[in-house]
Amino acid sequence: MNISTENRNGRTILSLKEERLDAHNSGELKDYILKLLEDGHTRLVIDLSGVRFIDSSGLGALLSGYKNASLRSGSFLLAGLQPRVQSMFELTRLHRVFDIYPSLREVPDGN
Amino acid sequence: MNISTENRNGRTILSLKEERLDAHNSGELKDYILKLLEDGHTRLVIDLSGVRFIDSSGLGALLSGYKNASLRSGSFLLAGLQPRVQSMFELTRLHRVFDIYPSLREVPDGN
Amino acid sequence: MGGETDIINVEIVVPNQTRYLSLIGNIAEQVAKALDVYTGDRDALAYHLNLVLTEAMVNAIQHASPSDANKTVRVCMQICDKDLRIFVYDHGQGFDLNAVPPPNLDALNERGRGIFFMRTFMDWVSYRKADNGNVLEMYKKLA
Amino acid sequence: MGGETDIINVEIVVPNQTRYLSLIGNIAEQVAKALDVYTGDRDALAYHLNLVLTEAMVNAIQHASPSDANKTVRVCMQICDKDLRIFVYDHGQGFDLNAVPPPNLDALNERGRGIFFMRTFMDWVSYRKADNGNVLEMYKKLA
Ligand SMILES: Nc1ncnc2c1ncn2[C@@H]1O[C@H](COP(=O)(O)OP(=O)(O)O)[C@@H](O)[C@H]1O
Ligand SMILES: Nc1ncnc2c1ncn2[C@@H]1O[C@H](COP(=O)(O)OP(=O)(O)O)[C@@H](O)[C@H]1O
Repeated sequence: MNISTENRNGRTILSLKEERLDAHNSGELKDYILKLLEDGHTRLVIDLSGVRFIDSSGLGALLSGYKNASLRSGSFLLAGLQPRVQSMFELTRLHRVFDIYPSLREVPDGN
Repeated sequence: MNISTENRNGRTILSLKEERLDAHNSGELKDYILKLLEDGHTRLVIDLSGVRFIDSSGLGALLSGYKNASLRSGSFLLAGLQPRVQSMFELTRLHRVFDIYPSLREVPDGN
Repeated sequence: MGGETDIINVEIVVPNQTRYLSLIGNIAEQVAKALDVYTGDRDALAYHLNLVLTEAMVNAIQHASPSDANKTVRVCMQICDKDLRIFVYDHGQGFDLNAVPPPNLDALNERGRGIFFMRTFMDWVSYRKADNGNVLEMYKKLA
Repeated sequence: MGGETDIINVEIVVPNQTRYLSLIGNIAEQVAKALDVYTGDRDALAYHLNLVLTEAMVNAIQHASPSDANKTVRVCMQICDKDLRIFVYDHGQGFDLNAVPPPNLDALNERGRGIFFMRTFMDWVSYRKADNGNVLEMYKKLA
């Protein structure tokens, strides 16, 4: 999976460079997030602006990241959801679970 | 077929607003060009910048326009060919027949 | 046009590997975008068909893989006038679709939303024995 | 992966109307883009498969339409490892493909480049009787 990672203002930003977040690459994303958390990066932001399609496995991988970050008293924010991706969160009520920001710019500093 | 027409600097510019120029819409383009020629618009430019796919019928419609414009001592220029469209002209040697300009900007005035 | 019936049939067989999900999903989007009969939002339909096919194919791969090598998944899309049917075949043990409850959306489970999506975006979903295996059928009226 | 053979099969039936050319062509592009086995330029391959399928389908519509209503065109794409085969079926009178000469490219004819494109972009093209009609078969080695 093509992910670019960057540390900025006290947060670790993961930008997904894939059009689809589905059962083909969600396992890899989940493992990648777990590894970051284990390495002590506990303030994560997932930039979904490049993702135009998400399936139930993609939502599952993000939920896994959210739960594991919470266990470590970290934070797990989402940014840049395209409208149809956003509507998948609403349908599953996950928009009430995640902190969702319109874009990376809106994400507050993590320090 | 979605075509926008504009008169500029002594030429009539037809911009094709279709991704494909194929057997489905080439007949319409051919008739459209003939009508313009009959109405006295004999200095035509076809802006192909929006076209990413052309088939043999599309090439045929452009050849029809070229031949009919020549019969009327007019001109028939092409502009803005995408690389793969350009290569179809080269394969059929039609790049030697048509006057082809990289973009509308390069087309000289028609006065 | 006129009194004619528009029939589109697409049948796809691919290795049962998740890397072919995008091919199946993208073909479903192309079909949705070609459906002139559909008066609703064709881009939304494209996403929804992409999604339900992705979910059904993932289930065929993950829950119903036979043990022999060179395994494939077969899916069909049929449009006859305003009736859209999608079939996803598997060769697993099968399961009772009607026994699958709606997911508890407050439980934050990582799994269990696939059939929910199918039921949400299609008019009905069924699962039964067919062709030496099983078939998941999804129907939608293209009103 | 490894010793496995990758098999993809796509079969499409649509009304024999030119407005379905883009659906067929777009599906061909999606298939080309999914062909991991192909080491060449996959975007070029996508254009070429789009083109040869478009040309073959236009011929089936324009030169080989039967008289009955509700007419359809059927096309198949088969990939087996590095062998790509495309089949386009028609129910017309048929013709002798080998008698079609290469076009005179200096003659500025408006027609007659379809088979030329098929022969250019595929490794071989054949046409024969099949299934109560005819089939145009195109083969390409995905080297
Ligand atoms: N094709 C299938 N064969 C066998 N069992 C299936 C099949 N599809 C779905 N199931 C069963 O239905 C359950 C619910 O499926 P789904 O809603 O897609 O969620 P998930 O696959 O994430 O568990 C699966 O966990 C599985 O037990
Ligand atoms: N499926 C077909 N059935 C009958 N004749 C065909 C078929 N395909 C091609 N032909 C014949 O071969 C000729 C050359 O085809 P082609 O190179 O595609 O050019 P065009 O269709 O523009 O004439 C056609 O004019 C037609 O006479």
